[in-house]
Amino acid sequence: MSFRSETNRVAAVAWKDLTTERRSKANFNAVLFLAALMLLMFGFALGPDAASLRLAAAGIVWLTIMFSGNLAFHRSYQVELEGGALETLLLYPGARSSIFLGKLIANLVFVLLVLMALIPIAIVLYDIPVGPSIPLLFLVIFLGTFGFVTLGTFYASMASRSRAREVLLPLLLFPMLIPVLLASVEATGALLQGDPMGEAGRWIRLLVSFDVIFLGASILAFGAVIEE
Amino acid sequence: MQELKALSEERAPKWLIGLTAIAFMAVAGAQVFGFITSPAAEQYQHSQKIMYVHVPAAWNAFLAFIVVFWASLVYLWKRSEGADLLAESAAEVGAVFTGLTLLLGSIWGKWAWGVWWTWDPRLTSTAVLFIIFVGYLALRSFTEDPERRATWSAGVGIFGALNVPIVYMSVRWWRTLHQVQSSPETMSAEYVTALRVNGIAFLLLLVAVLGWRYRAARIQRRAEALHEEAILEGRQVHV
Amino acid sequence: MNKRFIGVFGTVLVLTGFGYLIWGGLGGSLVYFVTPTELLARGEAAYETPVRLAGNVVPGSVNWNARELDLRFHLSDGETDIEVWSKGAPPAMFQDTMGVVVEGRYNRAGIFESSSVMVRHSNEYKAPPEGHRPADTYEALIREE
Amino acid sequence: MFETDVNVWNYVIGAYAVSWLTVIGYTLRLWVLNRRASRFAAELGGDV
Repeated sequence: MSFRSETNRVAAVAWKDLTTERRSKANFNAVLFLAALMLLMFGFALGPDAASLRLAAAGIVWLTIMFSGNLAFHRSYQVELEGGALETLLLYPGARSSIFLGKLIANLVFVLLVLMALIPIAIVLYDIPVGPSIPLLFLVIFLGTFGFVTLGTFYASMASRSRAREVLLPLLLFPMLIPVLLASVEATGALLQGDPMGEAGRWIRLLVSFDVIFLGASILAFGAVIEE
Repeated sequence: MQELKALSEERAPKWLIGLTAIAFMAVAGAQVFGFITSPAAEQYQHSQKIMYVHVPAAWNAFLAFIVVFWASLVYLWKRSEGADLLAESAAEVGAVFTGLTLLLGSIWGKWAWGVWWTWDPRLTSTAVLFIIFVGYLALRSFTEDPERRATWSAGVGIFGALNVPIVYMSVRWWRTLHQVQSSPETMSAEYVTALRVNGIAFLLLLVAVLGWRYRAARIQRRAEALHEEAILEGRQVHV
Repeated sequence: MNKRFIGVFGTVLVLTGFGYLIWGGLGGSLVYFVTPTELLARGEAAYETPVRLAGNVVPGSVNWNARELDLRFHLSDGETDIEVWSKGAPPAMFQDTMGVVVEGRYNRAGIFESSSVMVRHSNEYKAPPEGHRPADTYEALIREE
Repeated sequence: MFETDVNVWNYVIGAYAVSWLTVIGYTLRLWVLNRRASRFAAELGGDV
């Protein structure tokens, strides 16, 4: 197995997942709608005080994406489980982690697309000041989503094949996500306020190290976990 | 069905019964020892004695999770049923001791700091560790197939145990409300001795409860396996 | 691109990540509280934002009105001194020179309005001076009652 | 320094009580688990 053919496998899995998604679109719309709804609900729950809403905005947006993104991960395995296609996929030669990486990329694209649609809504609803730190904000959004999607893809490979998967995935996923959530929220919050303490850089570096650890551990464990 | 009958009548090993009795007496004795030998500390007064249960409970929790980590690795490597059962037992015992640590820390915190709970990195990371292993136990209870359950929970167990060093070092890496670990240099000799005695007593207790938990899991699993065997062989089975 | 490569690759990623986390000087990121000097260094951003402030109680600065549960004291990190106002009884270990963490906001008048006062003590546990037996404390306890 | 009504012994006794309750409670659970496992084996063996 050459490096080249593995890259092809990764691309093929990602492409297949994204095509399935593009053809139906139902999932994308549902997740986006739920996320937008949650943004509204948080707004109502926290009351009409614009200043406190703005302070809480970073945390709300990240929580919203994590709760609604949860739904996306099941779909990633669901279709294959129903058709029995996962077994066939596993029978092909080559590394198991290529399947993981392919699914990771597909989920990453999916969640990032949801975010791209969601962020303008959040900016309007919470009156978020968009300052000069936009490139860095995009970096934080990417890194935070990457950590979230890595762990989500990994845990969903187990949870979606068990009973009570709706409960099990968040139960396994959210505690492990807390470091990522914390670093993302702090970095976003600091950048939105113009980074008065110069602490955003440290949070971003922390986020990078979490992403690297989770990616490495998922690659290591996926091969063992996906086996029947 | 002879095996199943023998299994159901199996007696608990003598060493385990003995160890349990000794552990309980040791814990009671160590606590009495701590109360007699430790004077009220400056500032802390007698609240310092909470340390003799809080700290050993935390040590036990860490040790139990290290056992989970090790047993999970062994399972993924050797695929031995015993390792899986040990990981299951240690995860439950570890979760119990983590819960106890949090409760006792909360009582101490209310007296010494003035709050039951605060969002300090040490407290938060300990709570996260607790939730991760509650999730681990939920995963086990929601998955029926023994091999699949063992593989999955080994993965989750290894991931979860990666948090143990983070929790332990959190007071040194980050600015926290929780004080850093005490050492013989920062404690008077009588407190060091009493803490060590209590720690050893709790360690005995840890081994004893692990032993009992493992025994229950082993009998349960063995009975399931024997039963399945009997069905496959087409023997008459009463259910 | 076989199993061994993936094993090595994954392990290297995990170890790099942990190594960076431990030795990369990221310790400053997770800050539970700020010191008075750090708070004032924020300039305009210091005011009217929820924050945790930590320092030592300046000796002799404590003003405690037990009837109205009103507590006022100065908090210092050795360089900067901030006045704190709080409502409610302080924890049992609150006293002069003790480390404390207060939650609240720094207002325009230069007063830190706190909603909660927590004691941050050290890891030192010292026995009382020589000649004081543990039994004395218990006897004293019984005599008091 | 303050005339607070908090008695440190309440906290100490509370902490030790919580410890013992947890330990005894968990021991009881272990006892039940062991008994249940033996019963389970007996039931499967047709010896109820």
